[in-house]
Amino acid sequence: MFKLSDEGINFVKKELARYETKRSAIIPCLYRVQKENDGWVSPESVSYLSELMELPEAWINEVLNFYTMFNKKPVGKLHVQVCNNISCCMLGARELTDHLCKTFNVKPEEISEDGKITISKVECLGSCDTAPMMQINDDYHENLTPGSAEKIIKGMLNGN
Amino acid sequence: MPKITLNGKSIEVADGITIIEAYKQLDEPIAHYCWHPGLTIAGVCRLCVVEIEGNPRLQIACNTVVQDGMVVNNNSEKVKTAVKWGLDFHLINHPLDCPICDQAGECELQNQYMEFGKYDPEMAEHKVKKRKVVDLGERIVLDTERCILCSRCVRFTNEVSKTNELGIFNRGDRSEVGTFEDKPLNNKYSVNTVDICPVGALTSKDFRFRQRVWYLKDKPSICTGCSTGCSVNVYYNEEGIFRLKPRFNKDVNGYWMCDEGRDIYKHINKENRMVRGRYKKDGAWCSTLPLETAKKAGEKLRTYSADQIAVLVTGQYTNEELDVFVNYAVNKLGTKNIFHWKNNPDGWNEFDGLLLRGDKNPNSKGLQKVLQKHTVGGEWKDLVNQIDKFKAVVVAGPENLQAYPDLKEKIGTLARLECVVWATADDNIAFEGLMDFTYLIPQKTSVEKSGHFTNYNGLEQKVDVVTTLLSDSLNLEETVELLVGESVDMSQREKEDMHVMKKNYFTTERGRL
Amino acid sequence: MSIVKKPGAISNWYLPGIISGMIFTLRKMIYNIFHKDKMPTLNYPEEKYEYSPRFKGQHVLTVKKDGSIRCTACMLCATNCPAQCIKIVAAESEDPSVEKYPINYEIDVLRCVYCGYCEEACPVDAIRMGPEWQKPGANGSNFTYDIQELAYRPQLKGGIESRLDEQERHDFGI
Amino acid sequence: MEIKLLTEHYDKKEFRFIEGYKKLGGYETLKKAFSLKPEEIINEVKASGLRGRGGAGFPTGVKWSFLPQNGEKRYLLCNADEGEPGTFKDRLMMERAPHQLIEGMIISAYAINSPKSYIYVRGEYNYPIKVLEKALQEAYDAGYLGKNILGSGFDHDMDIYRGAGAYICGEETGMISSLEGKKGQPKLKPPFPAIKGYLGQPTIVNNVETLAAVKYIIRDGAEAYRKYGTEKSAGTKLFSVSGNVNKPGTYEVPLGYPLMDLINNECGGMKNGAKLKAVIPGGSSAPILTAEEVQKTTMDYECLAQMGSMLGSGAVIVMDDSNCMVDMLKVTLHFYHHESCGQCTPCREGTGWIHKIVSSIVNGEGRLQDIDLLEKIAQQMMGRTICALSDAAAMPTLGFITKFKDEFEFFVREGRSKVKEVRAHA
Repeated sequence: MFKLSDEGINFVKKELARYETKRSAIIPCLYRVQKENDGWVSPESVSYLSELMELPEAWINEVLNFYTMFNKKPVGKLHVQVCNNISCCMLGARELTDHLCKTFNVKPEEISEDGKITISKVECLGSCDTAPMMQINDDYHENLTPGSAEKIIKGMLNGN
Repeated sequence: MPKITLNGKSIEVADGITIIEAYKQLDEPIAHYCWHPGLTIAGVCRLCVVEIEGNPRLQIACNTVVQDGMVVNNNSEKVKTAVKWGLDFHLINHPLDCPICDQAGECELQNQYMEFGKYDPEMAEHKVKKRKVVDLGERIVLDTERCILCSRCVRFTNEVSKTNELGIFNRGDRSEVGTFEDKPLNNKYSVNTVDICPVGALTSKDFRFRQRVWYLKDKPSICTGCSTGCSVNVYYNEEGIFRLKPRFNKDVNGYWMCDEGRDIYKHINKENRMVRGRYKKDGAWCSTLPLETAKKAGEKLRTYSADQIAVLVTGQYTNEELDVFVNYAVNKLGTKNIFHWKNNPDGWNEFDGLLLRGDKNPNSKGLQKVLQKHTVGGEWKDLVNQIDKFKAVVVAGPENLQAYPDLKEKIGTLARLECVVWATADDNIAFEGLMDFTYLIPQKTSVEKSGHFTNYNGLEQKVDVVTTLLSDSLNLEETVELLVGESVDMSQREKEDMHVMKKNYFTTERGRL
Repeated sequence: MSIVKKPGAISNWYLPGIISGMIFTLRKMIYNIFHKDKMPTLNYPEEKYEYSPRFKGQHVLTVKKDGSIRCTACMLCATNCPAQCIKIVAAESEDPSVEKYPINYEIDVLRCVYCGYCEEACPVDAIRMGPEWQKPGANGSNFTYDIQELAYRPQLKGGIESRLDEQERHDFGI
Repeated sequence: MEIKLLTEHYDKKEFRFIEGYKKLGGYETLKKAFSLKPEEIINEVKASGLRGRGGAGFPTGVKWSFLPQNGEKRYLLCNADEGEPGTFKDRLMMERAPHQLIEGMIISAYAINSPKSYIYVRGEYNYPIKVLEKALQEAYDAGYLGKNILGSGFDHDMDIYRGAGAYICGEETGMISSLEGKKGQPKLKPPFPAIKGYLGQPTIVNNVETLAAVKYIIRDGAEAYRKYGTEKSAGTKLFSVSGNVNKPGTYEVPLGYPLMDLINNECGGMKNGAKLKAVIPGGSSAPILTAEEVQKTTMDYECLAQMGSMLGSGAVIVMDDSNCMVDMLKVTLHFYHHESCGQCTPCREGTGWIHKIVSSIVNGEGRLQDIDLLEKIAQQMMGRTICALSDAAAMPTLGFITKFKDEFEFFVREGRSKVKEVRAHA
């Protein structure tokens, strides 16, 4: 059973009071839940949040399912999101994704067996001048080649 | 009052209404799914497009307020093409499993495609597959694949029932309507979502697969589930009654009705009814025609003096019946001991804020009026207080026994009397507890008789005969006439009983070759 | 139609006609004894005539690959039936991809006029009319065929499989 | 020639913090603004000819004057949900000059008399959000936000709202829905947000660049701003150039600047000296321009509209002749299919449909009639929906097909690309 930390509960209370409507706090609170729930939002945590925020579960679930930055499935410790939009594709983003998937032996959007990495293809991340690029957890890594991307990820995996 | 021209016809409409309402007022055909007069405007199906003179872009009629002098049409080629393609967009991911779908026959997608469609599908790609047959609680089954995402049901739960269970999750053509984690949709008005669903995405478990809708006829009536008296349409055929749907009535129920009210057809159907009149003699039940039972009961009843007879009456009969009944009881039977039996006196005035009321009788107001007219009437507790005084009781019992959960207990009390004459439409195991000289007289139900019901608000509403399920049963008027010894002419009775058998009932009638 | 009688004495004599008839019969009989294979008549009911597969005779309910019944209980056949001889009771299936199936499907063949409208109305190729054409019965109820009879009677050897597969369903957009 | 108006101090690190910003003339304009009446500011912005820099190019001053004069609480929203593929100028502006945006917003809020504003930043912009949050705190501490700003009697609160990854939230009513805590689905218009927006109150939504530009209009005056650009497209614009050029990046040039000059001078020409094939001038929803068309294109609203394309958010995607257009359309349509909010049927179903058709062409399963069908569908998707996402998917489809029909036909006939091998990606 998922529960937010005390700090998290305070955060939720603060966010509820921060905006003009309680509903506006759904996105920040979901971010918080995702952070405390190993990078994804589980159905139980939605029920929990619904009780905590006193908002219908359907509203929270609608928001959760609408936005792509909330993960509905467990993700690896490293969530590698490779931009697969037009500028990046022109400069080899798809080849890069294929290379990474092959190297780390995962399927796109799926978590690796050891739970360490998820590679997903995402839409434009607003860094087209430095294509191809990827986002690992919160940070951007730009001007990649398959080799350099592999090196970055390997470095981070070993650092863990 | 703006004056506008729709498809070349000029019409004067009320201020501030939308073009689609003007179209409805004029009864001109216009395609639409998401717009529903009882809900807010979503404007998402994009089918009600119209061409407004002076505007190069097609506008949607549901979100455009009329202005004086507007010239609008929806029969130009441009609009027709847009509607055709709009329907095609709706259909490209809609499974064409109409043979299975329970909505077929009353499906808006079918109807409107027949009327406005392109008839030349060009979709060659695979359809998006979604979840089918999702169980949403006691009453609803959801098929997300068939859903056209008009959001009517979502708006209903947000705006009318205010329970917020439903939502549209995910986005793009992956959008799915549903409840969170398939939690049950068990609010008291849930089946309204089925009514407003233009396609077969939400279906009622109760009605699902029981009949094809084209086998059903419908007639207007009044729901007898509670004192609100919602206007309904009764759907029936020769096999019985299958469902009730709300009928728009701006004074009473708007577009909606509660789930409880939808169940009242069950006690009207033959399976639960008292088909033959019954009386108990020497500890054994005998059954006769209703007419005969009433005659026998009358003979027995007239052996008692007026003071020994009590009359117990429920608000489940029409004004006309009650008027005659009370009149005969007072003037012919001569008793002043008439008691009003209420289903739950404690929660009598309960109201859930939308439609449901604690008074589960359609005509309590009408009954009170009649009792006042004759300056009689008491409560159940008054009857209990003086019960030793009485030898016989005439009960104008409830038509819907389910609404009276204390039935068994009440029967236990009445069994202390020597003679019980009970007019009832339904049969119930509790009647077994009654003693000798009990007469059970089968009654007609609200769909089998015409008359008026007075709702909680004093509004008199007419009901007409919808159909006849049991032609032998009596109404309360006839019953009381027989009780006081008058005769009733049964020769004018409609003879056709409903057929219990399905379509080919001929086989049983054929016999041996 | 009128009978034209040739006038004359000879035609009033019966014997020549009878004899020539006998000769004809005798000739055919002898021919048939030696050419048994060419004999046009059948020894009914030991021998039965096989109609072409296109003959619209006895109804068959087709089955799917797994042997379950193809019919989806849409009732279009019953609706279309001019003789009102089809009775279907639908039920919810356990399998969500099937959703609905008939728990009861009866055809009263004595009422049936073998018009073939049911076959035409069926959107899923679930009912066909086959070449079988007769089946005696001693009682009225023997002529009300149920699912067992319509889909799995011994002559069908486990049922006739409908061609309609998943790909075709997609092509039809079902 | 690059003109550094907004981007003047972007290279200086101290410009990101309040001390450095003030040293370089920051918040001086705010003082000037408070000496003016709100109407004067609106008139100045109107006179400057500033048009929305987010994509639609609606005149900003006119938008502000739509606000009803009924004393209702007004909101100012800054649209920093930069999702249009190819665009990255707002990120740069928030990272390099957060105070410039904040100052522009306070001036704008003062002009429209709004007590509360939100900066809606897309969720992926983690770093810009951190920069902005810090800057906001600095501004509060320095008294530029809060009660009675600089003794002017004007109160203003500003907050940051982090989106969560939905392109559609860049549409103004979608953003309002998202800010209200709902799905980011655009709302029906009318009523327009200036009448009924956030929580039913009058709301003005402007792009980051627009709001930042307001500062310079007030600082230098409308006339000075009009000096740049053309008659109808005044001012400078930040262009995000990406693709097959030597120096992709953000460049501020006056509107009306020739596209070829932008590619050749600012961006250092085509990468590896390859041949220019096509340019998408305004983000992926703008119809594509062929190499011939590019030669005579100047970057302003009118010229691009005349070419049948649009300036959009100023995202210039340059393609050389190694790119297969069928493949590029597939990538573009995948985006719109993925991002359609699912509200209006033509968009929800149409984006999926055309994406599937183009995918099947790329997979070698295309039929010749598919190309005509694509055109038909795209035409029926145009102008049929609440917001412009449907058009945004339909316009490039029509553009790609009409201008590179031979490539599509080749692909259908031969089952392979005319340009290079396109492999199926997992």
